[in-house]
Amino acid sequence: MDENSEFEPNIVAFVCNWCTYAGADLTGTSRLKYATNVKIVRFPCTGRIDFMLLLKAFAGGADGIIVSGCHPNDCHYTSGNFHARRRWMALHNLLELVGIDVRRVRYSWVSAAEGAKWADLVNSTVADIRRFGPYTEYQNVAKQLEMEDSHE
Amino acid sequence: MSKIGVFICHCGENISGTVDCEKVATELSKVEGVAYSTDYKYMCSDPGQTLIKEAIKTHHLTGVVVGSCSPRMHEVTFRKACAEAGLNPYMCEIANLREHCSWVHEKGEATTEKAISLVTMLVEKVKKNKPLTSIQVPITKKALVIGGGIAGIQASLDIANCGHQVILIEKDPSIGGHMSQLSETFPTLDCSQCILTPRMVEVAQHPNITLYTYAELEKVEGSIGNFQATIRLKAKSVDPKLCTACGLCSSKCPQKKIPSEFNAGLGTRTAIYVPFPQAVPNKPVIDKEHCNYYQKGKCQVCQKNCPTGAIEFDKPDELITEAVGAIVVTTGFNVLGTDFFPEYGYGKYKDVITGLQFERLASASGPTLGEIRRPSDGQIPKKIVFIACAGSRDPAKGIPYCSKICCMYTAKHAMLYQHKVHEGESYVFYMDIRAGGKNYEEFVRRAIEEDGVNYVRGRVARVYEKNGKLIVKGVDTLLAGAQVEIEADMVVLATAGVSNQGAEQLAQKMHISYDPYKFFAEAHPKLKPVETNTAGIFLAGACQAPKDIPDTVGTASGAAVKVACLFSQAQLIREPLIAVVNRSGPPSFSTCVGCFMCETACPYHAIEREEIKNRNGEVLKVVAKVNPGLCQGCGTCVAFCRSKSIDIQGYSNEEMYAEVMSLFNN
Amino acid sequence: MNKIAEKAVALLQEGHTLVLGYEEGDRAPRPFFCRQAEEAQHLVLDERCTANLAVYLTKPELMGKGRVAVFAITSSLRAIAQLTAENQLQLENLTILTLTAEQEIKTFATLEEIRSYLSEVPYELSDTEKALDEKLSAMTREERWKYWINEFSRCIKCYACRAACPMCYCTRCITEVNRPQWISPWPSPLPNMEWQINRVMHLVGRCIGCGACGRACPVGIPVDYLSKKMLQDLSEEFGYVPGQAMQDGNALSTFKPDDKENFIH
Amino acid sequence: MNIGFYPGCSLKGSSKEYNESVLALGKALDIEFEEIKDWNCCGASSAHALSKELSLSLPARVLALAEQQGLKEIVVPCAACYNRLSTTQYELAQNEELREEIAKIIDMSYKGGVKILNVLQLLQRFASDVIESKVVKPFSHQVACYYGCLLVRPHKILQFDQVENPQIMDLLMSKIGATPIDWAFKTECCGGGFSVSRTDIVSKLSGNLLKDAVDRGAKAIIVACPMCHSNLDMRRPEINEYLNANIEVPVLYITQAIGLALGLSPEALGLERHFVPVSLI
Repeated sequence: MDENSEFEPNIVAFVCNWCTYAGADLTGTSRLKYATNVKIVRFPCTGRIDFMLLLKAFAGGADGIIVSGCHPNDCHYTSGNFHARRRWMALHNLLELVGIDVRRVRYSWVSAAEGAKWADLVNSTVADIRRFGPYTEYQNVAKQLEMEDSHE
Repeated sequence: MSKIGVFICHCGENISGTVDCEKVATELSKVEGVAYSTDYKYMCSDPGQTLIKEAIKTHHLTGVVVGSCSPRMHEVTFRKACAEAGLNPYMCEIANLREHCSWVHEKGEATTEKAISLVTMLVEKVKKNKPLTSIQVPITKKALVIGGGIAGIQASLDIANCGHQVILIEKDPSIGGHMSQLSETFPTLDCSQCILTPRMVEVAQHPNITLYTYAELEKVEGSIGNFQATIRLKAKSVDPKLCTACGLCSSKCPQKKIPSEFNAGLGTRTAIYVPFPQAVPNKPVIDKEHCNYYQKGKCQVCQKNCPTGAIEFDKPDELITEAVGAIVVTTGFNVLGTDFFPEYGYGKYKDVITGLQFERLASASGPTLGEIRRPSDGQIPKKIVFIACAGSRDPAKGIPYCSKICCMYTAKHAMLYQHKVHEGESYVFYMDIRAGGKNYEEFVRRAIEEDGVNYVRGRVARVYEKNGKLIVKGVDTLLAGAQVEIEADMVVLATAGVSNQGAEQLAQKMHISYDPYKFFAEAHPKLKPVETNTAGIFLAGACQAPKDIPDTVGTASGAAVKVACLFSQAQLIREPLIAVVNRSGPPSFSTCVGCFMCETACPYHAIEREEIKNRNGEVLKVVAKVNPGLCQGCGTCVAFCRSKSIDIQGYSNEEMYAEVMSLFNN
Repeated sequence: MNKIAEKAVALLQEGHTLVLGYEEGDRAPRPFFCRQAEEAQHLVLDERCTANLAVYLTKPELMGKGRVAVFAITSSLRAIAQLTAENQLQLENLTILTLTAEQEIKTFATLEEIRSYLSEVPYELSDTEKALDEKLSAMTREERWKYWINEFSRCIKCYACRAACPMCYCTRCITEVNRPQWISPWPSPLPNMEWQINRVMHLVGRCIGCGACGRACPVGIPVDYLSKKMLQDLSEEFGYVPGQAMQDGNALSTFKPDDKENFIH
Repeated sequence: MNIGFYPGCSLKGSSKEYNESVLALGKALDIEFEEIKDWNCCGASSAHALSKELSLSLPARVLALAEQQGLKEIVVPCAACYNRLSTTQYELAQNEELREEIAKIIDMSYKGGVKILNVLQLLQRFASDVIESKVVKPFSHQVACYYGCLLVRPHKILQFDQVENPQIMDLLMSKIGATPIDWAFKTECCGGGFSVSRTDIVSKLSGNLLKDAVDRGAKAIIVACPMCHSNLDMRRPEINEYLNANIEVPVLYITQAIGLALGLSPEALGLERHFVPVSLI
């Protein structure tokens, strides 16, 4: 067994109200089980999800992040997810450039009908992040700021 | 200072079965700003709601978090309860402890810990929430109906009879749609035109209905209550005010061999034409693609012969814009094209025809005046084969769905054939007989038992011509898969019903969704069958999926009621969850710098430009402004704005930040 | 008198209240606000001029109310084109001039003229930028992270990168937003990096690649590399060419239904 | 680049002339074939009726060998082999568990990277654009292009041509000067696997389609399947007895017809091996 097998990652999921949030509701009504590590934050649309919230989540101590919304062409607002996809493309590229561990950000499309997909997504993300271990690399740099804070 | 009330619902044992609800309530009472925290068996019940209301009053709560089922379930319930106790409803948030926690995790500490986190997140959010008031939008009480088939006719009449104005547009020169092409209708065998034409006339004469034929939707802007529809009135080349419908022009037109759309290609028409004798309006139009004048620059025979000088060549299309409050889409369906059945020889053999063509043969107003005659040589077919499911329920052909109407019309066709050709022999190849509907099964039985139609359960593999006969090779699965060969004189294919041409483009113009087969998607397949996901746009008839006439008329009336409900309100009350551009005092007036890059990010064209002027009327600054009637609250602009000058009510930057960061404070 | 100066005198006589250009500085030419005809003799314009004068054009307190002329180098022209597309400049109130490769003074009347002139001038990374790019691409992710955190640890949060950038014209920068406080105001590696990620994300589809941010950094962090690299990486995907601003929206406020999504599971 | 070649058993036995004509035509069109080393029978016509594992293992081994040999594409002239190999490819791609199971049975792993071509696809790729210019003796006859079952069905797996009315053979034949007839039996069954056990069924099925072809004026039947060829050619006496007729129309592989048009000798194309004499030359 590797040393991280007992590690319980802290994962936050940013999802849209219409597809993925409803999909996760369906996971519940279908009584499909998944890991407890993921907490869902509800947004009206993936288009609303600010990239800064991803950075703040990592700084706060998240080990992994799920971002998910409606499949292309299914957006409740017709194009919010298309805009979000572009934003993620740019962000993904930039995070890669500065050496942030982009494997810890999992983008997905989960529709309101894909309850099982949501459970799979959560479980596979939790398994992946367990394998990667805690994101101490980022958290240590964040702590530096807290220490400076306390010196104020 | 916030005073938040926390209410943890057991949901019977649905939540408390795996979550320690008491512990959640106790832990939450320790969170800063929580003034009251409790748990209860059924929070949504009357006593549960009373508990919340009492607590709001007793503890002067400034916010409420209910840990219960999904907000998609009871957010409205609890917000209403809060409002009744005097708390702004938007100061109430729901933590999803059931669908997102108790139902998906095993009983245990981790599950309870997660529940505590979920409630804490919402407590932190609600501390930042602001009271909001709902938005009132005026409603233009005029409806646009797109498509003048039976669905559009019915919807228009119903809305108009409720006392509201209706604009009905139809792309063809006449209203009537496919129903006007039908001979008799199942299961009563009453003549289609006899029951339809009075309705068509009623539409034309109704004081509340404005009818535009030969017109198509160009674009739609705006949103529920306040759409702006731009309509293209295609040039008819005939001034309807001068035209007396004498018919001289058509009789003189030298282009006489154009396949008639109305007769499904079995008859011909002229270039200046009225599609059928009962057309509404009964005024001709010139089909530019076939007109000698438009194509070759000379002819003008119609103009020379018109006694009233009604022909107006080279008049351009006209674009008009109408303000409407609701839209009903009734654009109907189509039948599959020719290249779909190489194995059945459709398009290759003249006597292999579609069901729609058979309707025209059987119709008294059709090319054979109601006699069943083969298109190839005009002979009366002695043996006729009907093939059901020609394309439908055939994933290999890309159409896995059932076209729904074919079983019934095929039975009707066979019956009509037997009534008209007494000594004739008819065969129907079928997969199953789907005759669900009032008096439908009885109708099919009548065809089989009284009229002697031979029903063969099996598929047809191939149709080919030999010695002047159409050889139909198929299988009879009730006879242990015996191969059957029938030498027929005519073959009728019950071709699959498919979405109408241009359905996809129309859907995109209106921002409504559609399925993989380009049929328009209803907001909910069962509970919202005539609504779309776009508020204020409704559906009816076969543009959603193939439908028979009773279903079509039913949905049309349903859509009409939805429109009437909307129009019965003085104003539209909308949730205030919309974006707002900040405003401040001089000299900046707003932190918006007016780059207007948000304009294209908005899917609803809700971003407007506002000029900020001084007392002398000089423009000091141009900043963005969100039209609250158009904004649907997706928040794409919020995440896009660099200076954070736009924020969205109910999901504001501060609220979301607090919600996310609460996860990491311990 | 050189022809730049002659032209400046003419412009002032025509009623311009300000001619924006360059004068000789200690090491290289520096920006020069020429308001009087007699100052015009100081004006120079050659390949040593690198400061992006477009940054001043969005500052009304510097521009005043009168008519302004600007001697623009290529990067300034790119910035002017982008700023115009973003409604920040009214070209009718500006006289824009440049010195062509043939050493002729060219005056632009419309945005289209600027765009067509710029379309002849290709944009690419400089050799030093390419070298840095190679160095970073050869690193593992962990090494890149260490490299950048080390770089950002030297940042003193002076925001010179922001002040020098012609595209950073917000009257309230996100760094000044405190509800919520997205970015901590004091210098520390993490908020320093967060600021740079914000800056670069805000420049996606807008950065014109002039490098003013990098030159302005007093501690020598190659911040310009980030925005230029993004410009290069995403230009093909988004169809953005510096100086050829899109007519409607920009790379992040528009989309294609078939944008790539190989990173989405 | 070399293209892999899987002859299969028929081409080494009863349909030697198909093998000869494919290779001869390949030479004339500069196609380099590389035979799969140590290939085995694909199991066609019987294995899939006996055991699913067997019917997948045999073709899977062939595919795995091809992959090991570094072949990206293989041509499989026999329609039955083409069908079995393609079916195996499809089934293995759908089901990971099955893939592992079969890998254990054959003790080889197949990653799925080999593209399978039938002879029509081969000709479409390498001959379609060039044959017109290479024709020296136009094959100016009315012909019935007969595809049979195995080349086109099931469409879901093979994804080849129009399933009910295939066209590719017709197109290729037109290019060498032939006139394909329009007929309804292109994809009817010839009786395939009953060739030995139930000649009465073969006579009926093959007879019906031969008669229709001749009635519509075909002077030759063109095939791309050894089974079809055997039935239409070898079983001619039984067919004629069933039809009570004397049908003498020859049956040619498409590779033979094209070979003739390109001026190859009848011997090189193995035409003398037919039961029904090829009198067209």
